[in-house]
Amino acid sequence: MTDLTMIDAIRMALSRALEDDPDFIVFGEDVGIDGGVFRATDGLMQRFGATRVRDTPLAETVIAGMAVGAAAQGLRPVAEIQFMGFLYSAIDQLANHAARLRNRTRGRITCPMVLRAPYGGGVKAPEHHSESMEAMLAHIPGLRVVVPSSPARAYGLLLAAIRDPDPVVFVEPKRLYRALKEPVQDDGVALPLDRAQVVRPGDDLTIVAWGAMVADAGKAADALAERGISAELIDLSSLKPIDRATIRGSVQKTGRCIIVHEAPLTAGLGAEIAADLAEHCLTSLLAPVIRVTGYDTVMPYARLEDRYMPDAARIQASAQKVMEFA
Amino acid sequence: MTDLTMIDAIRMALSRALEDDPDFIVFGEDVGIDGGVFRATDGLMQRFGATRVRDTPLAETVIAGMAVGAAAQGLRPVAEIQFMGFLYSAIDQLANHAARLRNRTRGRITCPMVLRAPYGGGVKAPEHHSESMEAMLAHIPGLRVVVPSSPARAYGLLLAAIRDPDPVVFVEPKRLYRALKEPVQDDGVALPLDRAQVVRPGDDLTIVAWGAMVADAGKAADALAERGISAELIDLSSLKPIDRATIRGSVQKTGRCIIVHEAPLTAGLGAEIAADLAEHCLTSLLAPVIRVTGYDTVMPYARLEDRYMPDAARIQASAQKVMEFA
Amino acid sequence: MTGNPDLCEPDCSVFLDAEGHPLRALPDFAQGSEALVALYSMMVKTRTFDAKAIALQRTGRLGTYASSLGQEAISVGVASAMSEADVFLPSFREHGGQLWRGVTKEELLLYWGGDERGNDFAGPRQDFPVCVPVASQFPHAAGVALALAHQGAGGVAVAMGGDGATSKGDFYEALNLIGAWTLPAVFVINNNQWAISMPRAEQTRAETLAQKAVAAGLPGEVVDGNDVIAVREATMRALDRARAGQGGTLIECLSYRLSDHTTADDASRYREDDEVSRHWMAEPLARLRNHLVAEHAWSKEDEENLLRDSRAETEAAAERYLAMPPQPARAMFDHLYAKVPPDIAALAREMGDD
Amino acid sequence: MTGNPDLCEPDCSVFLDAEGHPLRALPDFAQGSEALVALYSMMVKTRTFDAKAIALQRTGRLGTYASSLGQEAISVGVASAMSEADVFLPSFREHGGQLWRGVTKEELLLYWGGDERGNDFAGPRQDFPVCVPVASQFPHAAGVALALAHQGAGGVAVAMGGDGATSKGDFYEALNLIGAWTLPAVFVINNNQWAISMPRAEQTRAETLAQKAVAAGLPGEVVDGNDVIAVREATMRALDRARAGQGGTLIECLSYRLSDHTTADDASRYREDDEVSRHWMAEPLARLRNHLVAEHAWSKEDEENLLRDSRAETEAAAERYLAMPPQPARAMFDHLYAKVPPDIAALAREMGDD
Ligand SMILES: Cc1ncc(C[n+]2csc(CCOP(=O)(O)OP(=O)(O)O)c2C)c(N)n1
Ligand SMILES: Cc1ncc(C[n+]2csc(CCOP(=O)(O)OP(=O)(O)O)c2C)c(N)n1
Ligand SMILES: [Mg+2]
Ligand SMILES: [Mg+2]
Repeated sequence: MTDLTMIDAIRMALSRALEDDPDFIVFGEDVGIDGGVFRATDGLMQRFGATRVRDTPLAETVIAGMAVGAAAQGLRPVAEIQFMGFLYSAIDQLANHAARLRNRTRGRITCPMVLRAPYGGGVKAPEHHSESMEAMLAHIPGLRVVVPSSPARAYGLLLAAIRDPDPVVFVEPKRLYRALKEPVQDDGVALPLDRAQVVRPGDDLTIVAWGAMVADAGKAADALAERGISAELIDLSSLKPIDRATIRGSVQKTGRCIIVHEAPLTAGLGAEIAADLAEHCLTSLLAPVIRVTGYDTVMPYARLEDRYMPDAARIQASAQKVMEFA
Repeated sequence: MTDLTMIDAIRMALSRALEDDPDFIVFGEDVGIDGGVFRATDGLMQRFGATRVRDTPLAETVIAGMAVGAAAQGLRPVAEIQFMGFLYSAIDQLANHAARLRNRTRGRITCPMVLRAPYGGGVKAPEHHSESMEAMLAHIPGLRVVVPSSPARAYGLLLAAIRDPDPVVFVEPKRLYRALKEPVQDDGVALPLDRAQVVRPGDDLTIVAWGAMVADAGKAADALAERGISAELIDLSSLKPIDRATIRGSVQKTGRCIIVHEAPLTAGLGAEIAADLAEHCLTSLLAPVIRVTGYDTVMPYARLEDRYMPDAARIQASAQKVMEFA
Repeated sequence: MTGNPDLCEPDCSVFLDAEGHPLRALPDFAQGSEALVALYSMMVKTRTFDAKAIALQRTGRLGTYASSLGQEAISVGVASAMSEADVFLPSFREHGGQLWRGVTKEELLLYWGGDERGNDFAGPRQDFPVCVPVASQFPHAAGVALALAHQGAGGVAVAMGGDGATSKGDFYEALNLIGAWTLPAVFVINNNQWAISMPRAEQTRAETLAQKAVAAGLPGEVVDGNDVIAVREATMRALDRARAGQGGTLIECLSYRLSDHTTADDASRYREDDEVSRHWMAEPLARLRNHLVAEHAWSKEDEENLLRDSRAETEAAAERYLAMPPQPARAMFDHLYAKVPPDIAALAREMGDD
Repeated sequence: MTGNPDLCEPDCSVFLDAEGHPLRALPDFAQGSEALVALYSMMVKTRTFDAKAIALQRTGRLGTYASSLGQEAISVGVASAMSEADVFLPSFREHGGQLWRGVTKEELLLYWGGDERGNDFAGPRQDFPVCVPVASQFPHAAGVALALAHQGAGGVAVAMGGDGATSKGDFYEALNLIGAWTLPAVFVINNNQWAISMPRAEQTRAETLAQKAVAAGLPGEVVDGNDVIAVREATMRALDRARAGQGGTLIECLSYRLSDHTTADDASRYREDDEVSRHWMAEPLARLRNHLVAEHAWSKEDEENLLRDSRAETEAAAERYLAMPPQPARAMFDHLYAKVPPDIAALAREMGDD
């Protein structure tokens, strides 16, 4: 078992899928000889050949639509969209086709495809390169949306996504690609796709986060612990479907909840979780549910990016507000 | 003042805009000689000429992108997307450009455009013709999203959208196009764009709805009134930005809230409203906030459509549940 | 020269003129009468089906329907050239091709009647259902072709769309991709001269739609779409190329939409009756029938039998369709995912069995 | 024949060969030396700017940057043909064209340094900022052209993109639209042979990118993009056509990306040094300099002065850029809407002035 970065873990999962089954194929812009702009597919073309790991022309609609057709006809495509900001052109194929093919053919044609896309801020990338639009995807019935928060989670969740019989958009927090290492075993074991993970148990308040925000929330939880506040941290992991039971259970215990995401506040996925609590856990709530999110504005360019991103300090401040509520 | 249907009122607003200012232009598929598939532009080409009311090739990306360019260069385009199910191809242009041009140029280039699209179910249209994806649009910072609930509201809100200096997606509940008539005056008076409308005052519970659901909610409110329950009905009208003050004020008074929309539950816009209440009105809430929505599945084909759509009965049942909560 | 009025394309492939006279030697398959009678019969059945579907819609028993009146030769010709293992990806006006491939009339009626079960046809299990978002089937065809190439059994993906579809980005992206990757795919355009109210001439400044293939470095060909022999022959050549590993082809079939766009449309708002009447002179059924009659391969009696059988089959299918109860409401959740999530399953249970 | 190695296109327009020898009579504007010296100077300034930008990026003082090394002749040539009232819609590799149009180096650095104020340039107020989502600027150009046509003052929209951009639906939809509506627009492709790691040959099976114009029924033309005279001359003709109401043109400029894709890229992973060296032989600056020197219109001293001035200007701009404090955080809300909604305004107030 070696210490791996998230990008290494992703590559390891892709390798294993390609090894396991000749029907798995990988395509996208620059995934071949270049190994992907983040190196997620580094060496895979060399190892598995240029028909199984293949560069596409620069055309996101056909990348997504081709994945639909290939999956329908028996291949298991894992396609890459280079950045989530360029995934908008693929939404039509996702919403109108990938997510519906099973339903509209009553199960005759299915769509076991994965669309990978790096998302989120924190690396001061050029404009349109730091988007977090997972909430839009999570609104599409029939789609799965999955996000890892660590190298090991990335390996297990990506394997699960790849093996799932339905279309999955796998969004990768690019800020974590190389930010930390952890031991990851190449054991081919997939994690469950539809389960949130309690990263850290606690009693006083629940923090729900995903992707890169889990680490920030963890830091906030550390700081809170020093002040005697015990936060339970949940890594949502599956943004669609949502593991409502785990969140409700936690909030029924703690009575307080904070939700953290990078995407803008309004109509972000945090709203769904808060709304679920407002319906199903109202009587357990001891304090307002606060969302700590990107602001309701266009993500600023690099110079102001830090001021836009939620961080441990903002999470902690909101947690304290929630704890002091009376 | 004559009694008009919503489609007539929309046409009247478009006519007035075209009359008022030579920079207003209308384009889209079949908006010319055919007058639009719903007749929203009936007669306008004949009256204002084929350069101002113009049929486009079948290409939604360039319809939206051309609107951006035309607006940036001083025209006031009002473009039509024939059905919301075909708007996905326009999202890239909306999110990456229309909604940001002002911000990213620090106000140098603006984007005063309107994209009209019929939305919603209830008319047993072919598949992909009954979508409600307003929540996706409402997640995009810099965009405005507006929806009318009656002929008079359509006239006033569309005029406001057309005159607004920012990009507006104007989504029209097609089920209401011809469902009812009301007096509409062609007075050129725009309604405020960012204000929810209290359609019917009440004390016991707040119902928030938009588009065609306002009528269903109204019917439910009638039925509730007969049982002595006084519902305050709010027509959200502006889905982005949201008039949070009006909703909060109402719920602070009534203590109970139900939100109604056609779109699927998860990550629908109802979540945002419920989440806002869970943060800002928690202590006022006497009962869980319930969302009465389309189910979390692909909208079924015509034969089961009625079973999917929220209706007065479902709203009423939820209202009763909320009233009986203890 | 084509047999169609107003549609003179210099390099249009055609075998029978509008009256059904051969303009040159017919291809092998059209030498005897058997294949042609089969093609003719399916075109007649398609037209009969269309008429019934419209009647059902007019009486509130079917949803909005897109007639293929006058364009029967295109999808029937295309489908007749395909082998069973090929994959057909239709738009919404290819009833004839679907019927040829083995989808039943009842299944088609179910689909157009607003019931997902119509897409679960017993026939060609790998074929795609009707595609409503214009041109979005072309990217699928690229993917299907990729899979077929991977499988190595010589299958070809055949996608169809309208003249309007050639303006949409999906079409170009997919065309470029099947070119770049040399995939076994054939894209067939039913150029019926109208996209709802937009005439072909306004859709694009390109003189032909076939020439759009140049953008992808692929061969493009114009065919008289009212001559089923020409359609089938061009498709056969394109399929051969694809099977030989030479990649994709774009085929533009010139035809004319003799009906309204759909039952929700009123074409008299935007086009002249004259134009329609003129195009009736070149419609594909009479053309082939004239040829068969001239070849003594078709009699008045044959015609009567065929019409009677077509109607009877269609009526029987319609009756079965009308007798079919809708799915229970909870069926809307049955195929959302392979594994239904717990909250959805609970909802379905709540709904019960009706 | 082009002056570029490996880029032999039969119908490529070129005036100077790779060594700077005229291959045929030069166009009027290139008869005297004045215009050519201006073009040469701007190309040199662009290259100097590129080098500085990369240096700033390497030392953490600028964001990811896309160099235009070796392609300076394209956007400078295009911009030099435009009139002030035309509208330029660049992609992200057209620094030279932006500088020619009047955007300042400081503004460009601000943009690439991650500050929106760089897009609020004092120069051509109607020009679009850099467009990062590939090909999405072409639909804007269609809209700008529509507005310009409406205004009737003879303005033309000129959009630029890369070889990769020609695979994207946006490009085709916009091209088809400017064709169908006969709009005054010129689309210029910088075919620098690479889209990050994808070589031109794999992007499409089309022999030229210019031939993609055929899909829209528009004229397409291949130009040696390392010959600024050819670029300018072709653009002038296309602008004339547009102003005369004859509609759009697609111009493919053959060139080569001598640098990495951006500062975030390492091209040695996917292409041979040899190929790059070979293309250095055809680069546009030496070519024009050789010609000017041969015409006695350029001296060693001129060259030294130009280089010195270019560097000084660039250094001064960089210093002003570096000295510029970032906007206060609340500026992220200032231009979200014309009228800031109350909750946003409250947020901005909370943030205060830093
Ligand atoms: C992407 C998309 N936009 C709009 C529509 C609405 N619509 C349905 S058919 C049609 C015209 C199609 O014309 P064409 O491609 O020529 O096919 P035809 O109907 O003539 O067979 C339109 C605009 C749609 N279905 N999909
Ligand atoms: C729609 C979209 N997809 C992907 C990207 C990421 N990306 C940026 S530049 C580039 C390659 C562009 O190649 P080309 O069009 O040839 O322009 P060049 O960079 O060579 O100037 C890619 C894939 C993007 N910016 N936009
Ligand atoms: Mg058509
Ligand atoms: Mg390039």
